[in-house]
Amino acid sequence: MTTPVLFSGRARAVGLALAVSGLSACTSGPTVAELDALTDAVVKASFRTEAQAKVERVTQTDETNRLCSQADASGKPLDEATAKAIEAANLKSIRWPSDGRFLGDWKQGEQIAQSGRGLTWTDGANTPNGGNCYNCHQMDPKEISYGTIGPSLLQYGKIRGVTDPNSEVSKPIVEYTWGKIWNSKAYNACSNMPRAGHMGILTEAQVRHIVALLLDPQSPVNK
Amino acid sequence: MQNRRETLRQSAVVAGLLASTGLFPQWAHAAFNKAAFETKTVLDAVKAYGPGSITESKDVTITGPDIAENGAVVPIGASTTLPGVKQLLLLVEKNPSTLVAMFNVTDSIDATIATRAKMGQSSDVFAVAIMADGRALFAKKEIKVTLGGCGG
Amino acid sequence: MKRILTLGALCLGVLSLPAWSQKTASQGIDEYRAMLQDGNPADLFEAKGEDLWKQRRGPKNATLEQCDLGKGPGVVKGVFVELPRYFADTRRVQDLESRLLTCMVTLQGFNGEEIAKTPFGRGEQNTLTALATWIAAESKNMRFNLPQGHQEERTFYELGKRMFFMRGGTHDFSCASCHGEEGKRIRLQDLPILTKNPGDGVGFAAWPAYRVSNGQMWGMQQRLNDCYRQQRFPYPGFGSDATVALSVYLGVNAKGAASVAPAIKR
Amino acid sequence: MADPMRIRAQASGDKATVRVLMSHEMESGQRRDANGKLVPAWHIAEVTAEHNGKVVMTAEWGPAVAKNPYLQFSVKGAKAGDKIAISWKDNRGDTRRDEATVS
Repeated sequence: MTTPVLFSGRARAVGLALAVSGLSACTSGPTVAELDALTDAVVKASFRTEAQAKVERVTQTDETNRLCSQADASGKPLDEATAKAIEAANLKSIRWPSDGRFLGDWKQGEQIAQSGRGLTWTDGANTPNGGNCYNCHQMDPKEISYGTIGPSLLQYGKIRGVTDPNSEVSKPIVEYTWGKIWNSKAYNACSNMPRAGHMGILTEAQVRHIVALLLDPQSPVNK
Repeated sequence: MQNRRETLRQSAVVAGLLASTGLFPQWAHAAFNKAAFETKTVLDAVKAYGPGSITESKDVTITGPDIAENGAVVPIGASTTLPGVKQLLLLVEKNPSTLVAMFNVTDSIDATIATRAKMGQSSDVFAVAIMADGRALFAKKEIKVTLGGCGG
Repeated sequence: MKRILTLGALCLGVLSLPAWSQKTASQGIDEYRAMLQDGNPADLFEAKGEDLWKQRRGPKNATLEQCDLGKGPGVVKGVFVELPRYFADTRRVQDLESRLLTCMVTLQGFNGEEIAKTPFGRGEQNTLTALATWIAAESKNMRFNLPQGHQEERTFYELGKRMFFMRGGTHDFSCASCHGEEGKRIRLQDLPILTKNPGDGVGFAAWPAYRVSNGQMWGMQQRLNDCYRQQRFPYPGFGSDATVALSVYLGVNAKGAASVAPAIKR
Repeated sequence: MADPMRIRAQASGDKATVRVLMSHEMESGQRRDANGKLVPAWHIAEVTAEHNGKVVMTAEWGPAVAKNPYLQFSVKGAKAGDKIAISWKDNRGDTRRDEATVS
């Protein structure tokens, strides 16, 4: 190369220079497939591991993320069959509570819902992860600092008629709630919501507390 | 408006000259009252400047937002229309030390000053005017502190 | 990381404000933000940046006054609203900060790789931030109009779009998770939609900005870096093609938006 | 040496509004470093304002004044062309003095 490599990683500089200079000769511009390949090369060259944030988090994303990203970028939603297949695969991966207990302590659930900590490269590896719930959802009506990316969960259990979460009639709602938190993509292939259990963000015990926050009649969410 | 580049160039020259000739202002005008800045209550902070009590007054004004998105920077101000004000104090009741700033007011300025404070939590914020006759008059206002998005 | 301890504690449990209705709270915050507009500490960095541009520095003891930011050597006014763009001499699409670094290397003889590796807020990274602040300020109120004439600029737009929609990390977040829809917010923070022009002085048209939460001046590179941090992504290299491509996507989408940079932010 | 201040002084009627930005950490003394040790307070402690060489205001500041401090006040009788000087001294003894012309 005649121009100085200023600060780029060697692999990136070479890879991209070849790819881009090859493309620039072509007046019609790169094809979609070429751009997709170029994107992979750029991602690989641009990101690096920092503390617990390993580079594999972007170089080895799963099929669900890959297909949803492609759909988002193209502006065309996934076809029905692909969406169903993604949902089925994610549903299969849900781990149900090992002891059959779905509900924990809503007070601890509130703390987890409030916390946005964990898993960034500046968080200590031993920091307990938060649920980030309030970043996107309204929950306890007393908390006015809530986000609106997800739907309001005000009165979540009450409006679904859950008066006794341990009763047989409540079972489908209780299970859905657990499943949605554990792996949101089981119910909506390209949901914006993280897969808290599936991706190891929250522990089984933490998910139990969040379920309680949403479904316990004593929880402020249902008051 | 003043040309900033010129201002800066002038400033640097002036600073240099003064540094070399020892003409920095007399700090005696504002000898730092360390004790006042270690007090834990509004009254104790005022006492450090003389007055033994404080009285609420409509003639003193505290300005600030009702809610501060971030406690690291909270715009607050103190003013009074009363003649004979000697000092203006700004205080945040629930900070580890209450006193934020004290201004010695002369006849050459309006008794109106504004700055920005740090607030550790929601708190009453006080403006106190210490008068030439020794009275200390105050106004207070609650400022709520919250934080916006919080990704960790 | 710098954080006032007492404020750090708040971050875990954002204060609940029971007595406040939703409307009053957001009005109160608007009032708070308006109060901060007068007296933006970014001014301090702007003045420093102008000084650094004209100062003889580095192994070659040279100024940056011959630096070409896209409109010819030494032209500063108006360059900000047309970056990133393709540069023939480096044969790369570069944003303001990576281009400034090129000039620090070629004109002043600095070690570019070393500066790129320096963490934000230290050493010569502070120089880049101050320079970017001043150069952005010289285009204040001008409207974004990134060039898309060169094939590589168009390729970078397409790459940037893919970066914007790329889900990953532990939380499956992409940029679009937060910035793909109109009228959303995280907690009380309004989120600009970045797939189109979000309006004057919003999103791409607001950085570099002074952040009151930590008292730091941030350029666009650091802003994107922190987006990726919060997305739970791995670390994007300074001036990496991923960040430059993303900037091209945001900047082209912001066509017509007036720049308010350097802004003041929460 | 500390970075320069930014001083804007604008005449309006029979007075001039002075706005000052100072470059200073204003370390609170409440923060702990990575090792859990308290970082000592480091703040501007004394401020002096002069109009054409005459002291018109002095101030004492604690560490609860926000980082990169902002100060606003109005000087009576100041008109275009007059000089406004601001000086500060911090609790470590560092000082800075800058001057601006009223516009």
